[in-house]
Amino acid sequence: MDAPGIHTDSSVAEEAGSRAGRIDSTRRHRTATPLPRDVRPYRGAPSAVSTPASPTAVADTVENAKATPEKEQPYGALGLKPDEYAKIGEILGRRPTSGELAMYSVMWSEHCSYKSSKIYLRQFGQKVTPEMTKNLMVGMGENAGVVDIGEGWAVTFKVESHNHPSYIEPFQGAATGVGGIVRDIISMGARPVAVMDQLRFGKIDDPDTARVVHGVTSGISFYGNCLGLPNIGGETYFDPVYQGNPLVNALSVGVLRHEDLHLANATGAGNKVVLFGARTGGDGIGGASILASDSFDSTGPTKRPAVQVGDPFAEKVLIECCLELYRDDLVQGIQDLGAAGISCATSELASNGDGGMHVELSHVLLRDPSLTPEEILMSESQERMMAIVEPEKLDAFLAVTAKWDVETSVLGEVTGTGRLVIDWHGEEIVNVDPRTVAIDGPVYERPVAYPTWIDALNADTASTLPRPQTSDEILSQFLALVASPNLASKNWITDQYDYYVLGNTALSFPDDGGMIRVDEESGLGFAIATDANGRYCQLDPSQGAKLALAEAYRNVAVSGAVPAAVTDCLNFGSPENPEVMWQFSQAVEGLSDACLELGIPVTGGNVSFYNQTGDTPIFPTPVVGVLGIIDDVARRVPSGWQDEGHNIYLLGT
Amino acid sequence: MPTIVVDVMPKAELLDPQGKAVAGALARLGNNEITGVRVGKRFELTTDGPVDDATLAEVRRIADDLLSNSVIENVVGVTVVDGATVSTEAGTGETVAP
Amino acid sequence: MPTIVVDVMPKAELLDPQGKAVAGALARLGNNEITGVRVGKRFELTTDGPVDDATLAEVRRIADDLLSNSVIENVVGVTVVDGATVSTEAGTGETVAP
Amino acid sequence: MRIGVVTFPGSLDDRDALRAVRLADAEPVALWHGAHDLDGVDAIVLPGGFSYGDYLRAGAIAAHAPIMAEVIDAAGKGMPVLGICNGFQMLTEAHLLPGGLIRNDVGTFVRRDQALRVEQTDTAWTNGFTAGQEIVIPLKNGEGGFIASDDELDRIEGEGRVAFRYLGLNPNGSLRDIAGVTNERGNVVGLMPHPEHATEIGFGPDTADAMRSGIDGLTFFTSAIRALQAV
Ligand SMILES: Nc1ncnc2c1ncn2[C@@H]1O[C@H](COP(=O)(O)OP(=O)(O)O)[C@@H](O)[C@H]1O
Repeated sequence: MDAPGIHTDSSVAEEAGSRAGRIDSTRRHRTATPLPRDVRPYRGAPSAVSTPASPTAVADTVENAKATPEKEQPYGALGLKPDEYAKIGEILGRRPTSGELAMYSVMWSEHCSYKSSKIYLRQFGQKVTPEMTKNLMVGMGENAGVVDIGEGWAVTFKVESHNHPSYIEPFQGAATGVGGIVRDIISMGARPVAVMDQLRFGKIDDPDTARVVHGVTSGISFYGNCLGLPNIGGETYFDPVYQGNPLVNALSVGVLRHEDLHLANATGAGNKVVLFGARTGGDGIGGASILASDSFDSTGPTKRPAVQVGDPFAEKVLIECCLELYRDDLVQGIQDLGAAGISCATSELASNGDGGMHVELSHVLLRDPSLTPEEILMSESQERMMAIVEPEKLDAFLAVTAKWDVETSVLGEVTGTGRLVIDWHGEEIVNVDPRTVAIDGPVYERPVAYPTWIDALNADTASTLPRPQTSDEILSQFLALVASPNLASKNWITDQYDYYVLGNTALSFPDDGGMIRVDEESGLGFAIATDANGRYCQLDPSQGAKLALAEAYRNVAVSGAVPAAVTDCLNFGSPENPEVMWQFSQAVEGLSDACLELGIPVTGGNVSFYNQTGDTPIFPTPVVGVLGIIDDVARRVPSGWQDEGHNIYLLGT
Repeated sequence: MPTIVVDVMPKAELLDPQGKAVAGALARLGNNEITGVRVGKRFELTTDGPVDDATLAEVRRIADDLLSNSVIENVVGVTVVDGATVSTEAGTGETVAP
Repeated sequence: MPTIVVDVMPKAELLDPQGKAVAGALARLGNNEITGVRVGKRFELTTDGPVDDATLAEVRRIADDLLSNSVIENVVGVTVVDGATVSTEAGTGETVAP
Repeated sequence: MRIGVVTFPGSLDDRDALRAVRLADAEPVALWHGAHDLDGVDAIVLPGGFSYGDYLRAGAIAAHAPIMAEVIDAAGKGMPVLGICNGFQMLTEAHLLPGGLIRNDVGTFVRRDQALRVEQTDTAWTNGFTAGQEIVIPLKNGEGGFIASDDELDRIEGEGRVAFRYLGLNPNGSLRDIAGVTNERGNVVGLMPHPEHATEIGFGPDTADAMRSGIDGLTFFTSAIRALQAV
């Protein structure tokens, strides 16, 4: 993909709304399934030989699609526009099978295809100088950018949103947000070494805020602490504009030796396609099941959960397992499974490679044996990875996953055909050019309109406000400020986060940025800070984005590190609202200009659209993270006063 | 003193990491008869007075609103146990509910 | 497919901060009928085959050795639930155990 | 002197414990939970983390790991064994140490720099401290509430088996402010706070002198070396 990074929110309101109906054409009807259904035994020893999924579902094969061109397909319910559906038919020269339709619909969704943001995001790649990119080992477009920090070390980092799931089920939503971003980092070949979280909630005294705040913070605490990743900073703001749409962004940083770099591509015909990690369940199918709750009764088809439950233990084991696979050089290409699950992993791996891929979907190990092939393709079950493995290394690969009790199944192989072919019990249900799924999706130039209200908003300045006249008034204003939730101490959150684990944390809260030692001998390390002020951006999205970058840059610089690279998470309202699209275009232009001016490149990030309550969009909230390099963390500069007798200087204007 | 027992289980269609961990441990310990494990919560609520229909209705409300999270859990039982203590070993073959 | 339910509760004489927290929340929500709350665990174990006495003996052993820690907890029930499903709401007044 | 650190699936502070052993000038030896021997080590650390996710009870599933049979056996023969946080939980689950650990009374995970009083210096892991010495080491746990029956508490107090007590603030509701205990013989010690995170200047708890400069935890490891040398 040429947009930065990969997936946006795994549940986006637009998709959720319209994709509620799932692929009914192939769903076999079941009577109410007895409880508990999740009885697939978890056996300590993983099997290379997969447990075949139930073969009773009648698949919509390619043959069948050719034979029944007139068949009506629920593309609208899957979020595809009529012209997008027509385009798929054109690409394939026939109607898509239901499995193909599932894949195109998730991969062409806003959150996977960046169809509304792509034309703007290009600026991040264009407004660069050779000097800016000389230390970039991997730039935009991969799972995360990779920066050479010297001494043979590299750092990879990225911030991503999990906003909508965190509103529906705050604890699990936030927890799986951390899990998702950490898998992006692992898939680059890196050891994750830190996380951060950027949070925005509604009014602090709204009755629903406590549910969201405590759920989100304990979810982050639970998942991050259990993974053993120090949390080294973040942001917490309260504003009524986020009431029905809190922002939960999570950032992760990983470190690797240069030679350990791994990319998401499937090359070399005959190499094996291997799925490992948690079993596949019916979780968050296409991110759409949230609004499918009307079918959640015991007489209808099997329930499909609206939320995903995270298993940080499974992910911790997956991290160690992956690092051992890298160490022993057993992986040729690797991709994490996030939004769009197997659809995304197979089509991206195949498109980034040099050939094609042939997969037998019934080899996927299932948590819920009643899943249909389309559901397996769309499932967003957490804690899974897909690797490309040379056949002669397969046994060694399986030995490592067995050591870590990680279940593994071989799904198929890389081919030289240039096609992504997926079978279901031997019958071909998908046969596509993977690039048409993963790369050449639709691109929109959405209408843009200058918000008419913005001039009045800007004209309404603080200069018109009354000034305090008496000392009592000054005192009460001071007290009001001190008591305001946005200025008050955030210890009640950060005290739940472990920053000691791994033993390399040189700075963390309440410092302006976090800092991690990378090399225990030399003291080489990195600093990182993130910032965004939605209120500034509401007044002027371009200036606001620049200010966010400038603040994060300063926070890194004052720690003693040299700013080197940028990641961002662009949280906005609906792209179908021309005023929001204007805000977005302004913010990206401002941010990319400011990056050029400061001389640091954007290496990756994430776009989250459709953040709004009813028709009211959130403030434009481009969270900007800056990463800096420091030769020796012993020379860090903390934010607090260190010793008596030091002089205090105020710099700047 | 009557005790009201409220049983809450994770929804069947969701991943239950706790159950998975216990099932894995059982397998490693050599048991291969148990094929699935799910772990939920058991609340024992005690009242001073007698338990009537109003009390039970109130407990059902509490079970739904406070003791369980309807997004990920089901209340699978609200039961009155006479006597102050629940036996340390229940008889086999008893059916909790119809 | 039979389900074996194992119930584990914190020992009565020991601290149960979770129960205390729930009781506190109930009081704050205006309920003053519930005077005590204790929070334990409910395990649902499924087997492929039929449950006989040997299975139950084995489950009791598992319950004592792994599912509970005898220093701080008691196994308060090992029950076979016939049929595959536990009702989503148990009848009132049903007694789990003598 | 070879000190082993056991890694279980879900162990998190194992690498930190290995580093601490090295900083104390002993030879760190990584051990694997599935192993059936102890690789000839002289002492053992069960590190912090969330073994098996702590999904059943903290430390419960790890306490049944193959290597634990060896650890229990060696502990019985007097080998120094230190359980830190999750390791402490495993030692109580394995009944090598008394009491149990339950969810913090505050309901949340707690991370803080914690003041402790060393109550018992006659153990393999505390002989380098002076009786009543006050130390600061990081604490970070969700299930750190130490509980036992009143009789049991009286008994272990009477036998001098309370090794550490929380000072100032009791972070998790532990009965009688107990932060760590020892077995009768003094070779097996467990505590919730993390000594391995107070062994390197720049990465430990804050002290009055400078940020992140506390290294009180180092004495745990040097104590073990001393205990082993004395044998
Ligand atoms: N959600 C959070 N997660 C982690 N750290 C946070 C979070 N919110 C705030 N922090 C940290 O707390 C400290 C104080 O935050 P804040 O009050 O916003 O101060 P500042 O305005 O200096 O950023 C900072 O170090 C910040 O990184």
